Amino acid sequence: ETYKIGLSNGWVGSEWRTQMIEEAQAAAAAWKEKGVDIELVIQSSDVDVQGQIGAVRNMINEGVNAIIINPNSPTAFDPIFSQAKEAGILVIATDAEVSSPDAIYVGIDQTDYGRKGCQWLADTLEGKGNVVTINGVAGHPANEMRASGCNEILAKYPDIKIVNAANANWDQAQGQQTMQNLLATYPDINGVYVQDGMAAGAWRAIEAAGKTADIAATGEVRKDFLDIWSAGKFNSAASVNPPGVMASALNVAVLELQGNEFKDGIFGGVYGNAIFLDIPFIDNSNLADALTAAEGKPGHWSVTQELSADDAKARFFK
Amino acid sequence: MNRATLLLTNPLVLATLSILALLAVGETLSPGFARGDQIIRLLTVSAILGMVAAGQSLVVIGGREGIDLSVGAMISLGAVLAGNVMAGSDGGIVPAILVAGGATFVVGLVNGLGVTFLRIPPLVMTLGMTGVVQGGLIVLSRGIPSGNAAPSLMSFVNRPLLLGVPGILWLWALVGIAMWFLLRRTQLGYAIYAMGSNERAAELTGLPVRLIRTLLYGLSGLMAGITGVVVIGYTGNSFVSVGDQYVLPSVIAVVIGGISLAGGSGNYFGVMLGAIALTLLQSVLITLQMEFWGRQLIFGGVLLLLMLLYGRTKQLRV
Amino acid sequence: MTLLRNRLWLVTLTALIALFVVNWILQPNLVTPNVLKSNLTVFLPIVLVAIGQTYVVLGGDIDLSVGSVVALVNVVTVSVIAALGGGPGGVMLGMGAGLLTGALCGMVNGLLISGLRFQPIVTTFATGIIFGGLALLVLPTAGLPVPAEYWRTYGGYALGLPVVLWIFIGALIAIAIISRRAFFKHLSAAGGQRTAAFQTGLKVGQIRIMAYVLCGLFAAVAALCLTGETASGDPLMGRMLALSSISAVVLGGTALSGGSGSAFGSVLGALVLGMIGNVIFFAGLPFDYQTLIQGLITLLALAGGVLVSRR
Amino acid sequence: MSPVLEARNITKRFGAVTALSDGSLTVEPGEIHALLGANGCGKSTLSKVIAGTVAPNSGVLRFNGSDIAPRSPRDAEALGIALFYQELSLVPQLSVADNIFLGHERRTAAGFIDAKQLRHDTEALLQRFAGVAGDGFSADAPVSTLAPDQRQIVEILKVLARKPRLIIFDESTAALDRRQVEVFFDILRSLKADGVSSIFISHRMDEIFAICDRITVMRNGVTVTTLTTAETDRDTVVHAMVGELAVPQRFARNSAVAAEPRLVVSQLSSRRLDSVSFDARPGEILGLGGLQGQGQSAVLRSLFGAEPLTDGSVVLDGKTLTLRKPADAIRAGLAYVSGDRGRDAAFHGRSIFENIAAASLVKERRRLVWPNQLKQRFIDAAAALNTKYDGLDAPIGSLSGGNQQKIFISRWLATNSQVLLFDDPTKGIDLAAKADFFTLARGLADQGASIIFYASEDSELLSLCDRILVFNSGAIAAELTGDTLTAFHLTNAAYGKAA
Ligand SMILES: Nc1ncnc2c1ncn2[C@@H]1O[C@H](COP(=O)(O)OP(=O)(O)OP(=O)(O)O)[C@@H](O)[C@H]1O
Ligand SMILES: Nc1ncnc2c1ncn2[C@@H]1O[C@H](COP(=O)(O)OP(=O)(O)OP(=O)(O)O)[C@@H](O)[C@H]1O
Ligand SMILES: [Mg+2]
Ligand SMILES: [Mg+2]
Repeated sequence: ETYKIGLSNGWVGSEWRTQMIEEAQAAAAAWKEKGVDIELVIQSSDVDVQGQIGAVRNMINEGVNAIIINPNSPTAFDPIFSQAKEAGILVIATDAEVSSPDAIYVGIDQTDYGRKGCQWLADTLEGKGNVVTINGVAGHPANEMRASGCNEILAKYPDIKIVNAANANWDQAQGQQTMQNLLATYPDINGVYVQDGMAAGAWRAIEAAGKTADIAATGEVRKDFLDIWSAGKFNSAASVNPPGVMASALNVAVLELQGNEFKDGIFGGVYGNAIFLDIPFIDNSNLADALTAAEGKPGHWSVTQELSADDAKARFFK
Repeated sequence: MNRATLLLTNPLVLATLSILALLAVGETLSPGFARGDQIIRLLTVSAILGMVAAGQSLVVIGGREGIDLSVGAMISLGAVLAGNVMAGSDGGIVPAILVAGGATFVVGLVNGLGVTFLRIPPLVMTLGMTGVVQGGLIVLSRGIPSGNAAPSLMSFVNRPLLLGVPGILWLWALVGIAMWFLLRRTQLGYAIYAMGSNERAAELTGLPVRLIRTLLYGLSGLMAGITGVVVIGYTGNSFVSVGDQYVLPSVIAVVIGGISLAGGSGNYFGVMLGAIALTLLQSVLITLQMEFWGRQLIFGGVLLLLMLLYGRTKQLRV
Repeated sequence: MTLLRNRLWLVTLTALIALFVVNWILQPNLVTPNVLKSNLTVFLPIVLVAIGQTYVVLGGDIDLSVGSVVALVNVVTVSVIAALGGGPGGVMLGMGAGLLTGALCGMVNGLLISGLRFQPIVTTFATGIIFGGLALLVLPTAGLPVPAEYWRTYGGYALGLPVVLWIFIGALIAIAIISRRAFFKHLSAAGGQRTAAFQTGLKVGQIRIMAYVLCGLFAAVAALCLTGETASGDPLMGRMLALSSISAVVLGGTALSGGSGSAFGSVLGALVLGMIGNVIFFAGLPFDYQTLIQGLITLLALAGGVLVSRR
Repeated sequence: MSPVLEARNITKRFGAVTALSDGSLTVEPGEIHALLGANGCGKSTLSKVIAGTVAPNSGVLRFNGSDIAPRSPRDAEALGIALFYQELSLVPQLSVADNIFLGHERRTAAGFIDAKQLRHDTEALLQRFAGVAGDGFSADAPVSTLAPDQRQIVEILKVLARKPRLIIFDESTAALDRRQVEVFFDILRSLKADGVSSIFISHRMDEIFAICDRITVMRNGVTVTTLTTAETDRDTVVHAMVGELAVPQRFARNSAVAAEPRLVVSQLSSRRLDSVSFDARPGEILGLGGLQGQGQSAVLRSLFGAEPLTDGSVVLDGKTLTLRKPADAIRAGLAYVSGDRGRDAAFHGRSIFENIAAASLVKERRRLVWPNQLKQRFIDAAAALNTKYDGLDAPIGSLSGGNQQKIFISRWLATNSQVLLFDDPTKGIDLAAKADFFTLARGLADQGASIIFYASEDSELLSLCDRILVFNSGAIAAELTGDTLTAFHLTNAAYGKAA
């Protein structure tokens, strides 16, 4: 068997994306042992939405069997995905859900990602205190979903007060600067909800202000941060958005291309086309395990998790 | 024009007034905003911006529509290289500075050669270079552990060194003095103003204009590289887009500082004030309780107001 | 050589043809109607934005806000269409509202820069932030699909030719008309030697404002095309358009200092930029080298274009 | 008959500089009216006020009997007033035709530019200067490719194309040669015949007496007098212009020119030069003459390393010089002063100190600058030329044109250079400033400097030089010394092959 699969990644600003593609490449190579040849067509560069649509068009013109995309917009791909479907191409989005009925989503539930982080925060604060949130890029769907998941949880606790919600664009330095300003403005912060790379920056600011003991804040899962977290004995926890999601999506794609049929009723999500993967969660109880897994890895390596072909088959296919 | 209006149209006075006004607004909105330690943290952030803006100033003063849009990519390059070279050890700081500064100096020189010898408009040359450096970074940072800041570098940037003031601020003060000396007490400084004011006349007084202009872009690269080292000291580790957020602010700080984008005028002290004013503005906005879009409107609006105060071009009818 | 001086776009055209041939070799099915149409659909927005940017640059100014204008027009259009229930009338009104928004954004830029004499780079950076903020106000997160007829029409055919081709042809006609109006000369004069244009009695202020309005309008048309391509609203759309449109303008032989150049050249420049992306894609480069190679080719093209125009 | 134009008590301040404190002018219909005065006395400013380019602070303008207040050049043009701008109002990127009809394009019914008509009208206008305009002068040529005199001609035609009732020609002959001036004068006369009034501004006294009906003289922003040409003479006019100052007319030649040449130039060749050889001695003022653009400036610039040479050698004090860039020449002891100060010399917006310092820093290889070590030297250099300025820290723009030029000469005096290359340095500067310059040049020569001096005005060459090389088509056509140093010989040699 031979399949040509297009991988489209529209942003290269982080090592997470690199790891995502590398893991997908590894997953494709692993299929060889099962006698399946996979030729990957990779587009990975900083593009805007229409640039990424262009890449998808090129993949369609190239005649791929499936396209796996980390999309730059949830809604903008509807027309092009419908064209892909007309051409008989399987489209799977990962990392961010898409509205197209002609594609499916394989990845984590970003709303749940937010819920998990804030549930931990609420539990840690025992349901009361002043909380600030530092979010990613305003208007970005994943960010909005995470924020809404978090808010949904926090709203259940009347004694938790969200004193400020800022945006730091998923940028570590901006996260640090924002946290600094928030600390200066609100001397009595008890908890912080912050995600991804911004969390490392925020924690740096908390450390600089000498408040590591007083504040509970979510963190992130790159090895660098895990080390500091452990060394500084932070009161932290983090949902994991594993870079392996694309590899998982690739496994699902191959199974589908091989003619397997999806189980009934597995689709859900905002647009009803999503199958969700588990979200690993790291807190002080399993931090040591995560550190063991990260041993020997580079600093930017992120805790990951991949749904193997066999597991995927068992979970999602008839 | 009487003395009072003359004083009020002086960029230095205006920038100082803006700073005081922003501090007052910040203090009113959130008591404690203008506290000593908070001001020092704000100055730390300003210092980072101020250092890139130093190189930017030189390029702008040198005229011929001088502008360096590649400083962001070069900061990232400097940060990634420095992180890898020092790899978390104090002994690596000096080599890190040399490697980061050296590499970005060379990239800057290439910008300069393109601008002077190939006569490519600076906006275009440095924009194109941004793409190349970013691409290079993606190649470079793959697989190589993206390094860590050395502890002393981090404490130099984040902790008090002398008289309760962090080393970074002393460094910035030093940069300020060095810039004054360069511009007001060296032949090179006189030449920069001369060629910014009238390139042809500068050539006819024997100044090696092309050489100097090439050097200016090199210096801008050097400052960006050193800023990259400082940034990694600030954030602890580096990633490929860490410098992006400094590009346009560095240009704006230059303009707020009273340097005409037409070249041949202005000085670095104004730019230092401009960097502080801009950082303050961003901080005040973060402490404002409002939606992201509202902050954007205010930020844009204040920039326009600053333009109204002293960014205006000459009237045609005099 | 004088031929080249007045027809700088010939050089760009040569580059375009070369890239096309390389693309063709790498992608044998390139010259089929569907693939060509598909490529034109991808390139059209940047082509349109670059045309508008040309007029601003010719007048000696620059517009860094076009990307945000595109986003704002897009969200205004989809919001109006949605508010009016998505009927054909609603679509028309939505598009009208979009065009009006684009023109207004251009007008604001023009009034600030020409009327109040603000510095163009920083000013359009600031208005870009403001327009982007407004886009987020109108539509906080991506969504709000447009009726299927909208994007089906955009992606479909009319009178035997793809609609995108008609739009492209319309744009070429528009620039041909503009380039033969006195306005075009006056704009070149205002950009080439502003005092001279003023002393000659030209209404320099109005001319520059007009250029910004044109730029806003072309950005709006680009946004309507993008809306047809993406079938929905996205407040973060178009963030790279400002810088790439400037690259396209320069590639097309228009001087950034103002006064000389042509919108037709920018069309070619935009196509060159798009073809570079295609060639990178089909060359099958390792993914981590894609950005670097694209950056290098773009820089070389920019440098080469400028160099040839200097000879 | 009531006057066409009456300007009364016009005042204009530019920041701290008062350019006009009482500018007045009355022009009769069909008159050619000269406006005369030293550099910086406010002629151009008054012209621009009349043409709507500059907003006056106070004063009254009457045109054809009614009060006017043009708020833009557009307004003035609508009234029938046009101005030939001293610094020209052309757009280099546009063609000759586009420039001439800019803002007045003929349109087709559909509103497009009527390219055919435009070309036709342009060619009709160009016809007037046929034969004297030089090569490459066509309707399609971009103005950026034109020589300075050709640009002035375009500006003249542009003004004419507007068909005004009153034209102000602000130094419209500054770059024109004799034949071109003749054509221009013919145009002036035919305008006069059509009842069009002209205001003619020039620093060339001969031209004024040749063509003007009346002369208004300004001094320091004030109109001092209006004279009828037929009833006055040169001396009266000069006295009105300069006030009490006496103007020396002839400069004694140096009898003590050394025998040994200091500078030996052989076989200089380049794109614009054809095997030029000569030498220059200490104490000598060597003139370069001939029609404009025959290679005089090219020689000076080449000697200064500012223009590439294809062949030839330059020996100074026995040493062969390598002149790849101006710095080489400067360090060898050469200095170069251009008449086109705005383009070639001024660091606009910078202080007088910085404007003077640049050359000294290069010559002395001063890496570090301590202003106090240099100030006295600069003050002395400026004083040698009677420069009027407020202090070394004042911006260069606060000075009038003539005083600026003195600063740019001081720039080189401060370097103590021994070979001075003057490239039409008195272009557009007034008589008093010229006199200061001549006295200085002679003084420097007497102290042993070698001066090579190109002037577009023959009278200046004849009154100052010890020897004149006459250029034609990039080569030396004749050398005038002793008895042959006369206007007759100079003109003869200049026109030798050309006419
Ligand atoms: N819509 C179009 N379709 C085809 N060719 C076009 C179109 N618009 C412009 N052109 C051609 O592109 C070239 C560049 O246009 P532009 O008008 O800017 O150049 P130009 O130098 O002014 O040419 P011209 O002398 O023909 O007016 C011209 O030759 C023009 O005919
Ligand atoms: N735009 C300006 N800004 C400041 N000062 C100016 C400006 N224009 C003219 N001046 C000053 O006003 C005075 C009069 O200048 P003007 O150009 O009218 O003199 P002019 O008589 O035309 O001299 P010239 O014979 O050198 O052309 C000068 O001192 C000049 O420096
Ligand atoms: Mg044309
Ligand atoms: Mg004048």
